[in-house]
This record gives sequence, structure tokens and C-alpha cells, in this order.
Amino acid sequence: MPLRGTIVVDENLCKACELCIEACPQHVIGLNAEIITPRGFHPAHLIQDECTGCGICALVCPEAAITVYREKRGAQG
Amino acid sequence: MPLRGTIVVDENLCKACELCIEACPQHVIGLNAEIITPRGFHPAHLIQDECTGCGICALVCPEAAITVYREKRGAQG
Amino acid sequence: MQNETLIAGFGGQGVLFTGKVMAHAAMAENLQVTWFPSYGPEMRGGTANCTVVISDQEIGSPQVRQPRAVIAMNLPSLDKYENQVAPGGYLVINTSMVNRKAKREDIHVLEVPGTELAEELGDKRLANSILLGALLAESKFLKPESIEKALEESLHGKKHDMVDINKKAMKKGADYIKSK
Amino acid sequence: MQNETLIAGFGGQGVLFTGKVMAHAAMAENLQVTWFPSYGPEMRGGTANCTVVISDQEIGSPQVRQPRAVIAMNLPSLDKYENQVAPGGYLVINTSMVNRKAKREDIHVLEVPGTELAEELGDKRLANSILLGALLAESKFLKPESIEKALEESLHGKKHDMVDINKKAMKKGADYIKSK
Amino acid sequence: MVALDIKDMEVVYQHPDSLANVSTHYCPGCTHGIAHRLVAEVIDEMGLAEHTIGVASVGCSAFSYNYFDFDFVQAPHGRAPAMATGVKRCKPDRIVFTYQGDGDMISIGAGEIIAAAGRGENITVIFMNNANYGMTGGQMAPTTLPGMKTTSSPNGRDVEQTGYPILASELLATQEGASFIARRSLHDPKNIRMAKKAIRMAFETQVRGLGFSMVELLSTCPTNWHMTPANAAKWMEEKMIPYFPIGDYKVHPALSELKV
Amino acid sequence: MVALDIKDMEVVYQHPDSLANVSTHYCPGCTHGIAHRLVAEVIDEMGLAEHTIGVASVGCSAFSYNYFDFDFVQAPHGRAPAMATGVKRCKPDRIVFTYQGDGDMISIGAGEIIAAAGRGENITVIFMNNANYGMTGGQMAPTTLPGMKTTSSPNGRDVEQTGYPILASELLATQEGASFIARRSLHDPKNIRMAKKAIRMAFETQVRGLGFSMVELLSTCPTNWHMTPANAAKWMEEKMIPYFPIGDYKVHPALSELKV
Amino acid sequence: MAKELWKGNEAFAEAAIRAGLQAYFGYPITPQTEALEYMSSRMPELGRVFLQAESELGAINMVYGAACTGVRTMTSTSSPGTSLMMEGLSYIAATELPMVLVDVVRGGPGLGTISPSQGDYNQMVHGGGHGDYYPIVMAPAGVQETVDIVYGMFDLAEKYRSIGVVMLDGSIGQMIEPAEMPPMLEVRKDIPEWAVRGGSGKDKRILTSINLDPAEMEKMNLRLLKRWKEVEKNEVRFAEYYMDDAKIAIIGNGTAGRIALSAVRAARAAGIPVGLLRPISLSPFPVKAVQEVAAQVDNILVVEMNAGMMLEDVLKVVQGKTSVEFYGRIGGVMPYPEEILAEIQRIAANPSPINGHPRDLWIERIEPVINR
Amino acid sequence: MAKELWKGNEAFAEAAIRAGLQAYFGYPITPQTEALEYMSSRMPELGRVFLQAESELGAINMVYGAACTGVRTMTSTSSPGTSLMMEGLSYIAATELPMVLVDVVRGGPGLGTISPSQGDYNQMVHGGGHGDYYPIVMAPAGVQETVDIVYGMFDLAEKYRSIGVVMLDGSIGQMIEPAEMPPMLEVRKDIPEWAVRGGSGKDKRILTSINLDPAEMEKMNLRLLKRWKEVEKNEVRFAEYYMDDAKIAIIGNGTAGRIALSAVRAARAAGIPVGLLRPISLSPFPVKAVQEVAAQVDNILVVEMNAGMMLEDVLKVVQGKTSVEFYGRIGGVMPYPEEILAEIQRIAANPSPINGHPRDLWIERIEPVINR
Ligand SMILES: Cc1ncc(C[n+]2csc(CCOP(=O)(O)OP(=O)(O)O)c2C)c(N)n1
Ligand SMILES: Cc1ncc(C[n+]2csc(CCOP(=O)(O)OP(=O)(O)O)c2C)c(N)n1
Ligand code: SF4
Ligand code: SF4
Ligand code: SF4
Ligand code: SF4
Repeated sequence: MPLRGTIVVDENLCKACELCIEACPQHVIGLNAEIITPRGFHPAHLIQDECTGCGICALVCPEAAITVYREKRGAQG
Repeated sequence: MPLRGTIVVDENLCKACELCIEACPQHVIGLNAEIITPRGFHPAHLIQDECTGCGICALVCPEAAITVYREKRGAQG
Repeated sequence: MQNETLIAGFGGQGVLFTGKVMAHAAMAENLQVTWFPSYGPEMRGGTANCTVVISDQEIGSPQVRQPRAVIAMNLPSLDKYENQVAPGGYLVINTSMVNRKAKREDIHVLEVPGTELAEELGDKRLANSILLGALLAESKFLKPESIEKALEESLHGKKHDMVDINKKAMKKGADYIKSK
Repeated sequence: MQNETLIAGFGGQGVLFTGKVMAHAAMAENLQVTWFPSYGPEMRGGTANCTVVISDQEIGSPQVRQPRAVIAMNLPSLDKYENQVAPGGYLVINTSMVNRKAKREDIHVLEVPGTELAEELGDKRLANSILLGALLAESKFLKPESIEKALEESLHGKKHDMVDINKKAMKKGADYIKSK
Repeated sequence: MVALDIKDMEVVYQHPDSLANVSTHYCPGCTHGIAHRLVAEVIDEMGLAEHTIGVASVGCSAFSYNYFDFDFVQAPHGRAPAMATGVKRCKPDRIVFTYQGDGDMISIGAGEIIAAAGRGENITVIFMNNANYGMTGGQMAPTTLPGMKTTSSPNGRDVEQTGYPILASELLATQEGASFIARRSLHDPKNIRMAKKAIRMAFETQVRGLGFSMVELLSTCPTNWHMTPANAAKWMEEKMIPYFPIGDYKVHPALSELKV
Repeated sequence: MVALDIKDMEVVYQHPDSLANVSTHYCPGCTHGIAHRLVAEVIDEMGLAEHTIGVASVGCSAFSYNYFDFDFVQAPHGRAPAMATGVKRCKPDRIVFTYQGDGDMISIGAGEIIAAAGRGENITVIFMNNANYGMTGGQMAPTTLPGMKTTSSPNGRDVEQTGYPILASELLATQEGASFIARRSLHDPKNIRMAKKAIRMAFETQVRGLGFSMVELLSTCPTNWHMTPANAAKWMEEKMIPYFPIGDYKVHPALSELKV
Repeated sequence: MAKELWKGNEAFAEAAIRAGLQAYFGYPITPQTEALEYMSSRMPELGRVFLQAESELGAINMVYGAACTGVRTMTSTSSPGTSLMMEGLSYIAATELPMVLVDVVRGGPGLGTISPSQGDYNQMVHGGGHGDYYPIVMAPAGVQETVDIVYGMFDLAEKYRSIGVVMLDGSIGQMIEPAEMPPMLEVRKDIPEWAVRGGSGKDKRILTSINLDPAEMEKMNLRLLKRWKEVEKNEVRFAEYYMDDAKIAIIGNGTAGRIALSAVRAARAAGIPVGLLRPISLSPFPVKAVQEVAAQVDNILVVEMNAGMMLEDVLKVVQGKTSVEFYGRIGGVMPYPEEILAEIQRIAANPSPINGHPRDLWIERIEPVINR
Repeated sequence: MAKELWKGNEAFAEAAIRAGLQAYFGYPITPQTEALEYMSSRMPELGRVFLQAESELGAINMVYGAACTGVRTMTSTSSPGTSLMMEGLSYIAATELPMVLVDVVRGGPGLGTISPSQGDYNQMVHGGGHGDYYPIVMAPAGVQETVDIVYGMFDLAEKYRSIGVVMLDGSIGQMIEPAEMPPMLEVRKDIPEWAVRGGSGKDKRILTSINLDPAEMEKMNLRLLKRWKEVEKNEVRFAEYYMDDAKIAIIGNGTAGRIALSAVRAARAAGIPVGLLRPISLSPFPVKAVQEVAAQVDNILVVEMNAGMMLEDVLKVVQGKTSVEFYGRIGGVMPYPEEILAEIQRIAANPSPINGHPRDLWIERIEPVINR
């Protein structure tokens, strides 16, 4: 079982470019239509819990808006 | 017997750089100490008559000061 | 006679276009007109605005401190321009993008859920025309015929398909405000 | 007190150097001095000149229309500057490079076969010092001691060897003109 | 979703220290942001934040001094290499880099970049090649692809009239003074990782005093390309990279052993 | 000497028509004069005198408009390629060439030459590389050899501080728009003959509309090198040519058949 | 031709084309870029020369080359770009070539803002390039005027073999107004007798700006100067509003002038006898008009979008004959009519001559406004 | 220190070095090149920065970068080179950085001549770069004055965070005169609190000239302007000769001023009560001194080596209080004292106020001379 992870998107930074959504190998990111940022965007957020904390979303994010967390090795299983 | 030739140096143009003197395979060019041009140079001239009209002096002359003449083929021998 | 309309919103909400439609309409009425944008480097997600001055004589300043009308397409625009509306003037608010009421009481406040009404027409980018329709219905700055002509002129080529739907949007805005 | 000397000749004849020697000498006498060259792009075979103004007060113009003295190292310089010598002034001609007489009669004409005399000293590039020696012997613009000091100061380093021979040249020029 | 408490988790990735925590003015999806992040990460990893002076240029990145969290100066259009030279010569123990767009560096600033490379100026250049002038609204750049439409080549770039894209890496690699020249792309995770390594190499070149280093980063401009960011990335892969091959164009021998 | 009457002889060489019969301001032995002559000969041989517009630059050759006997304009320092572009675009059926020194073309004018080459501008550039700034009295140029003394590198060019000579032919040959790029020398009869052929090729390139052509001519500056003209030629052969190899750096396929 | 809506930048581009423009060279810069973009589609369509240069240096030197061939040619740019053109402009002036430059001015100095400004007044009017030379400089205040001035500028440039500058405040370049386009002129086919076109021997032509002989250079300078005297005599342009009975005069050009017009109207409505002189030609400066105004009114208020550059020219002309005051906004800020109205009211309330330099007094008044 | 003979160009280079110059960037151009050459040997010798730039654009931007680090830095060039520096100068002014520029002026416009001229007066004094900015400009008339002014200019530049320009007529750069060099100052070790030097977080420093918000840009502009007012108050320099009882005043700067001195002496010898005001600071202009002269004399004669650029500033100051005439030589020609003497004699013979613009009357007088 892969490590489990999660991401936190900084809503002040995210511009809803969807690059993380495209890049996420787990397809677990989406835009949050509920929120509209001061600059008029619906920011990205996790929409499912299969995030592995692989960090690919952060790698492609032009706004450095994503912080990626992963279970500690020891904490697993 | 090689063709014979001669050169005429335009004294208004020659600047006594001696490049023709260096280049002449026949060593027949020299500066004319008798003449001083308006710009203060002793111009080049033929000092011996073994000029073959090869044109090398004209090729290296930066002032295009040299006209080269050669016997016509027919006129030879 | 002179009136000034400032139109403001996010880039992409069509504020510059709406101003141009007004300019065309003013020309159709043989009036003088000056359209003046806030211009900036190409940046998305910023705000855009333009001022349209319509007059029957040579126009002086292309921008005014107190326009007769303001169309606020979003909250930052409302925050920024509400105070500037000339006393007795018009403030048109796109309530779909704004979560507060106007504060001024000395002006005509026209609240129009532009984006929602536009969505009813199938394209939320029509909100600008809806708000303009509402403004003109109340302010009478320009005649409806001139605006229709203006739409024909400003939407040419491939965009000509959009004329009718924009006309509809103008009318929908006008109807909405009259019905209130 | 003010005097001006214009020195002119082919590039390479040392006219700028001669002017500098005069400037050093003027300093040695606690006089004001300005050395001013005609300057141009680096081109050989052209002419060069400089003007040295010596005065006991702040110097105004660095060049004058009618210098007190002209040293003409060659024919073009004579042709160009003869007319400019101030009436009663000095015209020093390097007769070795000039095939005509001076035309002016209202000035002191000093004819010196500079290049030939220099060749007698073994270096035709000394003609400038010979002509300067002649001028100063007649004009008394500067004292011989100051000039000797000046030569020491302007020929330093590797060129210091040249001091004595230049002194000799100056003297030769002075003697020549006195003997005439 | 299963609740995961981030307190118990380790941080795999976070906003680099050398990147200020502010929203940029870049368009959504613009890879200028990625380049900024990579540079900031490298500066952090090398511990250089207190020793670096950046030189911003004129283009969309004119304001990058607001986004990096260390000293910055801002140069006239195209002149960043000259300005950086002035900084570096007076502060030889500081790390000095320019951040320039393609219009800036290889159109108006071609003279300055060639001179800096020729001098072997010990600076680093981050060169953002997005095949157009972003800031002014998408005009043709020297790097615009043949046939590509821009606001100043409305019928597509006509090579008969306007010639061919300038290959800056190839060009500068001809200079003896240039010690590290590489081209990378920012369009997918793999290439972004490679780009970061090249940026690291470039700064290592400078730290070692080896002379001029440049990383050309192929970048998207979704706004002026009139594409979504994702489509822009695809277009980059299909159209731009074939024209601008990824690779190392010059690597000083003293760097060849270096693993980054 | 034996009297030969030139009336009976044939003229093997004479002053080319396209060279005005005036004394130049060049120093004795300066190879600018040779380059002028070769260009004039080529123009004459191709019958182009009535169809050519030259663009002089700033340097010792600033006054070359006085020496060529056809239309000329004179450009600001380094900007001759831009000015030539303006001329050529408005007179596309005319032959337009620039005549530039190394300081002019590859120092202050590097931006303009790169852009012209990149555009494949259909002009010809005669590039006089004499390893220094002649006109202003012999300062260091980008082409000055390492260790070479000039009036602004009094202790010899220090590569640590000032980098390496810029190799202009190699640099421009990287541009797709460049169709003919060659380097020649003017220091002896053989090389002068080769230089003339290259100049001919360059003009043929333009006549055929093939785009940008440049001939780099290694030139002596006896005055500022502080050598006799003959010694300058030797120095050229021994020192300069090894650094700046003679050769063709780019030849458009359409030219490869051409015999000149 | 009927009026159509035109954006200032596109309008001047089209006007130039209709004036027979044959070659345009430019480089993008806000707030001028629309002109370049417009040219990039229209010029090739008409078979004329358009080229985006590598830089403003490139552009001005391409124009220089094109002008040498005798064609109608121009460039356009904005403030930092004009600074880069200074060397080229000085060369072009010295070579006595006609050309047109449109400078769409933004707030400086430095990279500054892209907002409208009149901060290039000195650079253009008093010559930012080296040496004595004299460009014609006009500053229109609206789109129609821009069209008319650009259209006519080519004739002026050719008549006087001079640089013709049209200085547009960024605001004029960006605004849209109705304008009537002048008729499309035929592109000139003949070649002026001084232009290069390929020729040798007696037909050889040279165009250069260098002359190492100062005496020759002085002759050339005098020629330029005398030609300039002709321009001064013939080409002064200005507009006047409400001046007949005015006791206070505003002097302002371009956008500042038209904003002042709004203020003047408001002041007139309030019974203040104020008028407006709007210089259109800044170089040559409308000396006589300003002198007449100075003789008529008690107070002059110069209004600019800079720190008082034209003010200095007004002061020079007025020669103390009447009291001159100043109001300006700087660095890219456009004044509102209300601000100028307040100035008029202040002056009307106290028309006595001021004591001190108008700029100093203005600094005192404006400082609290700016640093608010 | 004793006096030594110095060539103007080398003298100012040495003076700058003694003032603690840390970084010089330049590009060769006649008649300034000796300075660059001098720097190329002296600066490395002292372990300081010398770099020959790729161009004047490169040089000014290297200076820009160097100035950002807080060091004493300078460049020198001549007229066409200064035109190329206009953009950079405007940026440096906007970034509020100290630097020194020496412009050794030659005859323009264009490539022109290399002979001495004062044709850059407008470019330097009235700002050839875009936007409102205010360089300090001084014009020495001899080698010693050049040394003293350059030596002090770094302090001024730093005090006002401003550009300090020393404008040398080509003649001053090329002449040799005795001069005493000031003592060698230690190179500054501390870093000004605004300079970049590597720092992050709270210590981060930014130096930029852009501010898209016009309100912020306006604040910056006001700051520059107010600083300039201080300069105007404190830094005026001029020299007067024979003015005590003068009824005619010559006003001329630099070489023109010292040539006029010769003429003034000759005129005094002939009994004409003439004096000389020689402005040294051209910006700030010696307004009060000129006003006082205007109050004292019946006639002013402005003498320049251009077509009357400073003349315009004099006319502005004099405000018609006295008759102003002009004499100039242009395009690289230096007047002889005799020419100015003739002008003085003419005026002394007929001191009545002139009728017309002084430039126009001068053109009439000079035309036959020039076209002779
Ligand atoms: C001298 C000058 N010319 C032009 C401009 C206008 N300008 C600003 S940004 C820019 C183009 C930038 O394009 P690029 O360098 O490719 O960077 P990008 O915006 O694409 O990142 C231009 C031309 C300027 N500011 N200064
Ligand atoms: C803008 C500008 N900068 C500098 C100069 C001075 N200048 C004249 S010629 C020259 C150098 C020319 O050297 P190069 O191009 O190598 O030609 P060469 O004289 O050696 O033939 C310079 C720097 C100038 N005229 N204009
Ligand atoms: S990549 Fe970054 S900016 Fe783009 S949507 Fe994802 S979190 Fe937002
Ligand atoms: S090569 Fe020419 S210039 Fe030189 S000496 Fe011979 S003839 Fe004279
Ligand atoms: S215009 Fe292009 S380069 Fe500029 S921020 Fe937007 S996407 Fe990025
Ligand atoms: S200085 Fe050099 S390049 Fe110039 S003319 Fe003399 S020898 Fe030739």
C-alpha cells in the first residue's frame, strides 16, 4: 500500500490554472467552485483521498501554492 | 624568357608603406628618396628593369596606387 | 449636456466592450464621445475599467472625478468607485458578484443580478450587456435604437452572431430594472 | 605679459613635444601656461599643431588668431600660418622642408635649416628642438635654464637619454640664429 | 475523505524560503512562476540567500524583485547583463544572476549578452524563452516559431521577411567565455526536474568562479498563445522543443564531475 | 633601365573604376585600402556600380564613402546593419552592403548584426577585424588577442578580466538566416586573392536573394600595432590567424556549385 | 468620409498610411504597441514595408536608412524608447532627412509607469540628442487632431528636411474617439534629388552626418538653423477657447489642455472670466500667441503633466509681463478638471501677482496632495 | 602638493581616483579617450574596478549596477556617447543613485566633428532622458577647475543621491595646464543603507525605477524635485571677472567663458567697462548672479559654442530687464578673442537695446562669416 499524503493549497496564491489537476497521477485534485478568491479564482483543492503525497502537483504549480504532506514511514501500516 | 612588364605608381596615392617592395618577387621596387609627396612621403618606383608585370605589387598595394603593364604576348621575343 | 459612465470589473467581464458599445451609440446620435480605459500590462485576474464621456460639445477631460454613472461588475469595483458617483447619479451593481449593499443614499442604486440573468440566456459573459441595459433604461443616456445600431457596428465579422443575444441581454436588463 | 607660440608640422616631427617642453619651462618660471593641440583621429601623414600660451595671469583663450610666434616645420604649415603671426612677432621656418622664402616683412623671420642641422647631430628628429632653440634665443620668451629643466622633466624614464642631445640641439639652433 | 492530520505528517514540499509569500501578477499557468520557484529552491539549497543579488529585466518578470526574498535590482530593457556586470565587479563575492525574457535577452539585449558571455563574466543568466513578448501583449520575438501567429505577425511569422528563430544557447555556446550553457523546458514534471538541475549547475559554475553560465528555459505563455495552461504545455512539447532542442550546449570541464 | 613604352603594353592591373581616385586618410600599409580595392573590383566585375548602396560605419573606415565611387550612407557606430536594413527594405533591387570594423560590428553593434543575420537580411557585410579600435588610437577590441597590449589593456589583454576574443564568423554561422559566412586574411598575395573570391561569393549571395552574407577580413593596423606594414603582415600570419582560422563557416547549398 | 471610432494609436497609424507612409519600423512598448500591431497587418496588406526591429536603436536606424532612400518613413515608441533613439535622431537631423516619430509618452523617469504623462517635453522640445538641432514637435489633444497632425507631418518633415515629432500623451494613444480619416494618398514614386538609389561617378550621392572640418560642420549647422527659422515663421499652431474677454488664461497642451477646457467651462459657468490657450506646436513654440495672452490677462496658469517644463518656456516668453502660476501632476498622474477648477477659483479670488517661482509655490500646494 | 602639467582628460581621471572612485566603466570616443586609457592603467594598479564596456549603453548600465552596490562610480564619454546613455541616466535618476558622468563635448549633431563644442548644453542641462529628473551639471573652464569639480562631484552626487555631470568642452579635455592634484582619499568601506549587498527577509533591499502605480510614481517624482530644490539652494557656482564697475557683461561658460576673458581684458585695455560672468554650475543655473548682473549693466552678451542654448536660460532670468545679445560659433568651431572683442566694441559703440531676438540678429551677423 502506498504511503498516504495530502496537500494544502494556499488560496491566496492559487490561480486555478489546473496544471496540478492535469499532472496529478491520482486524479485527486479539482477546483473548488464554492470559493472565489479576491482575484476572482476558484482555487484548487483535494477532491478525493487517494493522494500519495508524491509532490508532482507542487512540482508543476507555478504559484508555489501547494504544500505537500506525507505520512511518516513509521506511521504506516 | 618571362614576359617583361613595368609599373607606374601614382605619386598622389602612394604612402610609402613598402608592402609592394616586400612582395615583389623580382625585388625591383624601391622608394624614391628624390621625391617628397605633398603628404610627406617618398613614393615607390621601379628601381630595376626585371619587372615581369606579374601584378603582385598591385595586389598588395593598399592605395591601389600601382598600374601594372605587361608586354603583349605577340610583342614578345 | 454631458454624462460620464465608468464601467469596472475583472478582466474578461467585457467592461471595455460595453464602453465601446456606448461610444458607438453616442456616435449614432451625433454626439461627441470619448472612451478612455485604464490600461496596463497584459495581466490576467486584474481589474479593468473604462470611462465613457458623452457630450454635445467638444469633450474636455477624458476622465472625471465624479462620473454620472458607475457600473460595478464585481466587489472590488464597487468598493473602489461607489464613492465617486456624482450626487444624483447612477450606481449599477452586479449583485451576482457582490455580497453587500450600496452605502450611498444620494444616488440611484440599480441592483441587477447580472451574471445570473446572463446565465439564464446561456452565457454568463453577457452580464455586462444586462447591466448596461439596466443603466440606460433608467438614465436615458442613450436611446435603445442607438444601442442596437451600436451593437451591429461593434460586433462584426465572426462576432456578428452575437448581436442578437446581446440585444436580448440589454432588454433583459432593462426589463429587470423596470420591473423592480 | 603674454606670448603665444604656434608650432606646426607633419605628424612625427615632434611639434606636440616641443610645445610640452615650452609648457614645462613656463612652469619652471612660475608662469601660467596652456598647451592646446589640434587633435584628430589617429591618422598618419597628416599635419599636427599646438599652441602654447604663456602668461603671468590667468590665461583666457587657449588659441589666438595672431600668435606672437609660429614655428613652421614644413611647407604646408608655412603656407597656412605665415599670415597669422602677430605684427612684430616671430616666424621660424624649417628651411630644410620648405622651398620658399617668407612673404611677410613686418615680422622677424628666422630661417633655420632644422632638419639638416639635426642630421649633423645624428638624428633628424631633433629639428624641432633646433627650431625652438632659435626662437627662444631671439624672442626670449623663456630662459635657457628653464628649458633645460623642462627637458629633464619631459623626458623621463627610458627617454631620459635624450635630454642631453636635445639640449645640444637647442643650443645649436640658438647658435645658428645668433651667428646669422 | 479520510481525515489525515497534517500534524502527524512530514512535509514533502513547501513554499521555498527565498520566494516571498505573495501573489504574483503572472497569468494563471504561466511558467515564469515555476522558474521562480526553481531558482528559489536552488538558492535555498545552496544557502545563498544572504549572498545573492538578482537583476530583474523588463518583461513580465520585471517585478520578480517582489517575488524573490533577497536583494534585487531592476535593469532597463535588455541591459541586465551589463547591470549585473556592474554589480558583480563591485561585489565579486556575491552571487549575481539576471532573469530575462527572450525579447529582453536576445532581441534588444543581444549586444549585452554576447559581450557578457564573451568576457566570461562570472554571472548566471536565467533566460525565459516563451517565443513571444508577453508583457506587451504577445508580439513576435526573435524566438517566435516560423508560421506562429502573434499580434505583430498576424499572418504567422514569415521567414522570408523576419527570418528564423534565434537559437540563443547555440549562439552563446560558441563563446569561449561561456562555461555552462543548457536548454531545458518547464512543461512537465520530468523536464521541470531537469531544469532545476541545470539551474543548480549554473549557480555552481558561478560559485566556482568559472565564468558565464546561462540556462535557457522553454516557457509557456498561455495568455498570448491563447491556450489553456495544459494545452500550452502540450504545444510546447510538440512544437517548441523540436525547434529548440533540450540539452547541454557547453559544460566547462571543471563541471563534468559535478553531480547535482 | 631598358625603356619600355607603356603604349605598346597591355594593362595588367589598374585602379578599379569603383574606387575614387583620391588619397585616403588611412595610415601607410593599412589593409583597409586592400579591402576597399577588392570590394571595388568585385562591384566592377559584377557590373553593380549603378546598383549599389554602401553603408559606412564608424571607425577608420567612416570616410569610406569618399573612396568608393557609388552611393553611400554613413551609419552611427555599430548600427550599420540596421541602417542597411532600412535601405534594403526600401530598395530591394539594390545591392546593399555595410563596411564595419570589429569594434563597430561585434562590440557596440553586436545586437544589430545578430538581428540582421537572424532575419536573414539580404545584405552583405564586409567585416574588418584588425584586433583593435584603430580610429580612436588602438584600444582593446572584443577581437584583441589574449595578452595583446593596447592602449586600454596596457598590460596585455587579461582573459580573467576581459574574456576571450569574440569569434564573429563562428558566432554568426549559428544563425539559420546567415547564408554565406567566411573568414579571410589580407596579409599576403595568396590570401588577398582568396579574400576577393569570398567577397565575390558574398555579393553573389545577395544578388541571388539568399539572405545574409558576411566576409570577415583579418586586417593589419600597423600604426596601433606599432609595427611596420611588413611586420604587421607577419604578425598576422603568426599570431592572428591561428586564433581566427581562415575558412568558410557557412555556405548556402545554392552557392556550393558557384565558381568565382 | 464619415467619422468612425478610432483608438488614438491605431488612428495615427492609419493616418500615416494614408499620408503615403512607405516604411514603418518599430518596437513594442506600452502605451504605443497598438500602433505597431496595426502597422504589422496594414502595411504588408498594402505592399509596403513593415518591420519589427530588434530594439528602438534598431528601429531608428532602420528609419535612418529608409529615409536615406527618400521614402516616407516613421517609427513610434514611448518614453524609454525615445531615450534610446536620441543618438539616431541627432544623426538624422544632421543628415537633413525627413522622418516622423510618434512618442506616446508615459510617466518617467526610468521604467516608471505606463500611465499618461508629458514628461518628455524637454527631451523632445529642447533636444535630447547631442548638438544643435531642431525637430518640429506637435502635441495633439484628441484623436481627430492626432490624425490631422500626423497626416500633415510628413509634408512638413519633407518641406524642411526635418524630424517631425508627434508627442501624444499616453492617454491620447489609448482613448477612442470618433475621427474622420483623410483620403488615401498615392505612395510617392519619384526619388528626391538628395536620396541614395544606386549611382556612380557624377551621379554618386552621399548621405552622412560627419565632417571633421569644423568650418564645414558650422555651415551645416547654420543651414539647419536657418531652415528652423523658416519653421518658426510658418508652422506655429495653437487653439484658443474663451479667450475673448478672459482675464485669466490657462496654458496647457495635449491632455492637460483638454482637461483644462473642462475646468474653464466650469469656471465660466461660475462667472470667472477665464480662457484657454492650447499650444499645438510645442516646437516652434507659439511665442506670439503667448505674448498676446500675457498682454491681455492678469494671470496665467500653466497646466502640465510634468513638473513644469513648458512652464519655463512660458516664463521666458512672458518676461514678467503678467503673473504666471503653475499646476502639474507628475510621474503618470492625470489631473482631474476639479483640481484645475480649484486653481482657477483660487486665482480668481486673489489675482495679485505671485511672489516667488511658480514651481516653488506649486510644490507647496501639491505636496500635501501627493503625500496624502 | 606641487603643480604638475596635466592633460584635461587625464587630470579628471586622476582627480576621480583621488576622490575614491571605486569603479570606472567606459568606451573609447574622441576627444575623451585619454581618460579611459588612463583609467585602464591606474585603476587595476590600485586594485579598483576598470572595465571597457561593449558600448556606451553597456557602460552606463554597468555604472547603474555598480552604483546600486553603493560604490563611487563613474563613466566618461563624448556627445554621441551621451545620447546613448539617455535611457540609463533616466533610470539612474529614478532609482536615486549617485554617479558621475564626464561628457567631453564635441561638435554635433550626428557624428559631427571631434572639435570642441558646447552643443550638449540642452541635452545635459534640460534633460535628454525621458521624464522629470535633474542632474547636477558643472562646466569648468580649465584643467585645475576640472580637477576640483570632479573631485567634489562625488560628494555632491552622494549628498543628493543624484547624477553629477561634468561637461567639458573638448578643448578642456585636450589641453595641458598646470594643476595641483588634491590628496588621495581612502576608498569608502561602508555600504550606504540603501545599497544592495546580499540580504534577505527583513534585510532585503530592492533598487528599481518602475512603479506601475502612478500615485507612488508621483511621490518618487516629488522626492526628486524637492531634493533638487535643495541643490538649487546650495550648489550654485560661478566666477566673476571685472564686474565691479561693468556696464556691459559677457556671460559665457567653459571655454567660451575663458576666451571671453581674453576679449574682456583687451576691451578693458581700450577703456570699455566690460565684465564677465562665467557660470560654473549650469544646473543649478546661477539665477541670482545673472539677475544681479542684469540689474547692473546696460547690455549682456552671451557667448557660447552652440547656437544659443544657455542664451535661452539667460533670457528667462533677465526677463527683459536689460538688453541681451548673443555671439556663438557652432558645429565645433571655437571663437577667437578678437571676435568677441569686436562684439564688445560694437555694443560699446551702440549700447541701445536691441530690437528682435538676439539669436536672429546674431544669425544675420554671423552668416557672412560662416559662409565666407
Ligand atoms: C526600451 C524599452 N523598449 C520597450 C519596452 C516595452 N517592453 C516591456 S516588456 C517588453 C517585452 C518583454 O518580452 P520578453 O523579454 O520576451 O519577456 P516576457 O514578457 O515574454 O516574459 C517590451 C518590449 C520597454 N519597457 N523599454
Ligand atoms: C557612439 C559612439 N561611440 C564611440 C565612438 C568613437 N569611435 C569612433 S571609431 C571607434 C572604434 C572603431 O574601431 P573599429 O570598429 O574596430 O574600426 P577600426 O577603426 O579599427 O577600423 C570608436 C569607439 C563613436 N563615434 N560613437
Ligand atoms: S497548479 Fe497551483 S496555481 Fe495551478 S491550480 Fe494547482 S494549486 Fe492552483
Ligand atoms: S604598396 Fe602601394 S602605397 Fe605601399 S609603397 Fe607600394 S605603391 Fe606605395
Ligand atoms: S503574458 Fe505570458 S509570460 Fe506574461 S505572465 Fe502572462 S502567461 Fe506569463
Ligand atoms: S589606425 Fe589602423 S586601421 Fe586605422 S587607418 Fe591606421 S592602420 Fe588602418
